[in-house]
Amino acid sequence: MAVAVRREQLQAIALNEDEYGAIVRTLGREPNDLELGMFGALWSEHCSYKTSKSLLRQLPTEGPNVLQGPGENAGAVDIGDGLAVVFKIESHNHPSAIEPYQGAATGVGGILRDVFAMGARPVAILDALRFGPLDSGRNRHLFNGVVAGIGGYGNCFGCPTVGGEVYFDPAYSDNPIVNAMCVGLVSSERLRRAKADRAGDIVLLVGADTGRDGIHGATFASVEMDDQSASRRPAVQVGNPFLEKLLCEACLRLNELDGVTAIQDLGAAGLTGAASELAHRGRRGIDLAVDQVSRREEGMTPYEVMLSESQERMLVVVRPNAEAAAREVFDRFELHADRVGAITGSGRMRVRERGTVVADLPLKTLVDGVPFRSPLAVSPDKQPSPALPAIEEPEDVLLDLLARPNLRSRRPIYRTYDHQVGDNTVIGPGYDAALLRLPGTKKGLALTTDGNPWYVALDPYEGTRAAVAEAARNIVCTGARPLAVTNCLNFGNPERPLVYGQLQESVRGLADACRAFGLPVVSGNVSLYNETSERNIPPTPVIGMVGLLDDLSQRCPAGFQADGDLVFLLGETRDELAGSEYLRLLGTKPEGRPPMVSLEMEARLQAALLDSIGQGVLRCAHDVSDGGLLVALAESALFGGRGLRCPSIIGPVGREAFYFGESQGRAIVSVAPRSVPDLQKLMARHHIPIHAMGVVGGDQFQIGPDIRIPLDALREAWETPF
Amino acid sequence: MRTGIVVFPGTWSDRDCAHALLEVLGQPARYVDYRETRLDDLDLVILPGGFSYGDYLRCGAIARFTPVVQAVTAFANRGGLVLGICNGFQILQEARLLPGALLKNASCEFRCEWVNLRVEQNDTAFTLDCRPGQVLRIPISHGEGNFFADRATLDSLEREGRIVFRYCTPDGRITAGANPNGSLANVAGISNARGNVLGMMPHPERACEPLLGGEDGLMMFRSAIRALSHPLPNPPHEGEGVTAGVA
Amino acid sequence: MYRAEVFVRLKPVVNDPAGLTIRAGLHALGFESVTEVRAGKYLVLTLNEPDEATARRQVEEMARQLLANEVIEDFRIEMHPVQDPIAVGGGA
Amino acid sequence: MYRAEVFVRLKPVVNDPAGLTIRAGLHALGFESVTEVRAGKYLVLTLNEPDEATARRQVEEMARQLLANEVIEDFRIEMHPVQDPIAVGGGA
Ligand SMILES: Nc1ncnc2c1ncn2[C@@H]1O[C@H](COP(=O)(O)OP(=O)(O)O)[C@@H](O)[C@H]1O
Ligand SMILES: [Mg+2]
Repeated sequence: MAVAVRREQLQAIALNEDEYGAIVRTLGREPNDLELGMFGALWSEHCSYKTSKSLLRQLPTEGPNVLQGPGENAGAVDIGDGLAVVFKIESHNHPSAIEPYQGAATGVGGILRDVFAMGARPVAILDALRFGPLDSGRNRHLFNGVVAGIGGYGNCFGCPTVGGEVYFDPAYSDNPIVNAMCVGLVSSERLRRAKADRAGDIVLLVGADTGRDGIHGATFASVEMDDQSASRRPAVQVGNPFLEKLLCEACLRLNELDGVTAIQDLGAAGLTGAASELAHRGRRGIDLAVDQVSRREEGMTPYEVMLSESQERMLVVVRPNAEAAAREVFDRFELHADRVGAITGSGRMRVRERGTVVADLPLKTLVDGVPFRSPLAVSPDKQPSPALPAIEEPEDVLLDLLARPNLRSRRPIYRTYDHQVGDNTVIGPGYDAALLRLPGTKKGLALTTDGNPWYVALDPYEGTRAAVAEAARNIVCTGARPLAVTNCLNFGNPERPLVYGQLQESVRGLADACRAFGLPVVSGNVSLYNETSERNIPPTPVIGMVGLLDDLSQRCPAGFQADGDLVFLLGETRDELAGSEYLRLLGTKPEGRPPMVSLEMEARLQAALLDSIGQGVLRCAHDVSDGGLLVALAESALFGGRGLRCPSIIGPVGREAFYFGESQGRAIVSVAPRSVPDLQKLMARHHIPIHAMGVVGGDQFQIGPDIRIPLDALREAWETPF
Repeated sequence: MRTGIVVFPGTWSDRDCAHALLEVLGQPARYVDYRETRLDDLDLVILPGGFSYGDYLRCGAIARFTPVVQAVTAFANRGGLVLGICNGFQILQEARLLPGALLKNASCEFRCEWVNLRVEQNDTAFTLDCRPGQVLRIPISHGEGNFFADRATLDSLEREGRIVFRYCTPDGRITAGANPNGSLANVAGISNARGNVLGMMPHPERACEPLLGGEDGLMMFRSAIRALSHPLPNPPHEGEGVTAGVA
Repeated sequence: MYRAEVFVRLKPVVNDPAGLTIRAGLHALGFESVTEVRAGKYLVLTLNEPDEATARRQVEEMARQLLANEVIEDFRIEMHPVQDPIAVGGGA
Repeated sequence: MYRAEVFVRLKPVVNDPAGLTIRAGLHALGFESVTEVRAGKYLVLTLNEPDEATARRQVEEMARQLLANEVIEDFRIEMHPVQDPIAVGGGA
């Protein structure tokens, strides 16, 4: 068959002719339609990382505590007491753009499965979201649907959603970003890998029946959306969190059994992806009997069954003598399990339908054989900072800022998420990082996601470093030590040199920052082709970070705690306004250099914070980020329900930059009067600039002569509904 | 106090209840599978929160027909203590052990937040240790907790003093603003006539440790422990559940 | 084989948050003429049962026992003879 | 004044977790004859609109824009002339 004849087919599965050539060469023959479909799925950007893999090699992935780095369903880090924390973040942008509720819901479902496939019980979900402005009906529909979908799935499943972030910018209109992170716990020696390394093992498919769902969802997530996508229905699936809950409990029980070799969730590329990765990780082969798969609909072809992305399905690989025990577990949870195949020594994936072989492919080629793409890259040029309009009435600016969709309270969102189930939520959503109790210990787990999109848009390298720095700062403000990183790289169409340049720079920044902080990247996800009718999203890396607090009794809140406490600004303020919410409020063009991160300075600030929290010097700590100094001070006042009195505070820079600039490496802290000398000593030792702000107390928020706002008015602005 | 914590497919606060009883209160407790039919080793049976059977069709509608609910009905009619929390409350209503129904929240949104409850009756097994009018801080977490009953039923609940908790302001006032879900008369929890069966939307098992934000929930479990040492009076008249049961 | 359509609706005395929210949404979209919306359930069952009367009696039983909650809901049933299931041949 | 009944159901190819779970519940109750259950929405609207054709056109618009999610659902509409609202005591 000539390549030409297949052009349409290739287009449908988003493979190019070189890739087709490579397939024919390694097979020594033309693949049949099923085989080609399988290649299409596994060689898709989504599954193969063909465009990003070479860049991702720069990331530091090792560390003394790393139990599992990238390459498994999720990463895992040792946290002592025989426990491992397992976590990963993943995108579901494209499905959410088509059907926001189900798109977001099944995104949560997918990341939960990644975590319990590792044998870990999911203990937290975080969601990082980006939308266009809500004054457009379409954007509001997406926003409402996505938030409802995340809650709908997580709440029913019974895993608390304890954090995340939401940003709004016109550049995300029609192409929302929906990233979900899941964190789980497992005893280290029970940590499981999806590696089928024993020939003769039996392969069971458990959970939902297979329907014609999301066929080529993997490729779908890898091609830009045209206006027809909205009618490409197979990509939309209806999730079943109830079934997922039963699957999870069953998998956790299986994880206790001997003779269970591997557990693997079915995600992108469905049965083809799960089966081939399982077997290839174990350097074995796999035989599948496609006719043994229970179907939701009649008349499904092997192609449809092998490529269906029906949700809530898992592959379980067991020794023959363990099948009965496994089936007991499934029966207990009223789960249906089909015996669909066996692990072989062949190194190939053989698919049979009623005995006849319908596909026969070498796993190495299928899983690892895709030729990497390295498109042209032009690195984004850096513009000069914009001329500054004169400051308006600072009081009005502050109130306007607090009411901005990007800064106002997220409570209307997170109160629709169960953030408490599990009885471990010590600090829930609404502050800096969330803090969970580690059951049975006095330790705490700090969790956050961060990624200011405007900094990255102005300078992908600096912006991505800033995202890592802010995530770490959020963790540190609770008193916890940053442990490890997961990340989701949401970018446009990499075939456009500018976009690929952004990706290159962003990954370089991610690698540099993680190295500087000694933070291994243990998992992640890349979502490219976030492009809608020619418009690309801004580069949007999202950093998920996990930290450890050795003693929860030492945790540090973000709100003012007691009247009379003294408030200080730690860190250095520079003359940086580009990329700030303040400039967006004034409507100036987004240009200039974003706040620069000195990783060395940032590390010193964080060490200083950890020291002072560890020594019980601080009453509260809150990182200074979006909105700048005054917004951070106002937030701590609102968190604590206490006013603040500052004599006129004059910084090393102009008033605008001092009040509203977003220089990195800063935090505000409050201390009891008697602790001031200790704080000063500590900051001196770490060479951290310290700047007195004022005194906690009263029902006013007062900054010198410029600002005098009743706390209630401040709260009213901050609690503007979405 | 020997407690049984019922686990339906889709239940999730079973583990939180076990944590509160075993670790915080140091009381014996075991899980009860929804297929079990013998509860005679137990003093208290908890129907915990969650999404039994995904809450598909109606919250609690399918769980109500499981074998364990028949057993719970008999257990309640024998005077055993039964506490239905959130989804458990919905199941008790579907099983007609408690009157009324729980509709979608007036906001049509799920709500997870701390609320204030005014104790209206301290003669139930679960409120003995409370002062009448005392305000408890306990979280809610539900999308369908909007209490409804027809006039006659609501009147009899009021008359018989079976409205046990109402949503209120921190200082104990019953206002619309303090009502998180649109419940009639701010009803957050009710009991049967005999006072041994209580259904409530809020989650006391989430309010048992200062570390997690409060421990008012302990009052309810401590009350139950005390109730068991002073058995409740016999029903003044036939209360719900005595004849009602599973079809 | 019979197809049963079961229409479940809230009793008139029961207030209907979903209905109110939908009405508000419709007004926001400019459909002022809508004075009232009531939200109910529409269940479609396929029964493998040759006799219509029997099938209907069964469905009425199902509705009374499970599909509707008489405390707050009414139901109505329509029966139609059919050949095929809905999810083409599938178990639904 | 018109009453519009809008019947919203998942497209046949779409997975219906609610329907599957309800079917399992019915089987547990002994209703073995049920081979399939599909769960949908039943919306009853009251329109203050004299002309039936106009009313129907409006309801079709509403269904397309809000009542049904055409990515995964189909809908059907029935119109009836009526005198009074449904809810007693301002339920809706
Ligand atoms: N989509 C969301 N889901 C849950 N929690 C959220 C979400 N968006 C924001 N939050 C929470 O609101 C708080 C403020 O968010 P954000 O301003 O991004 O924090 P920060 O600036 O400290 O990173 C954080 O605790 C965050 O976890
Ligand atoms: Mg912060």
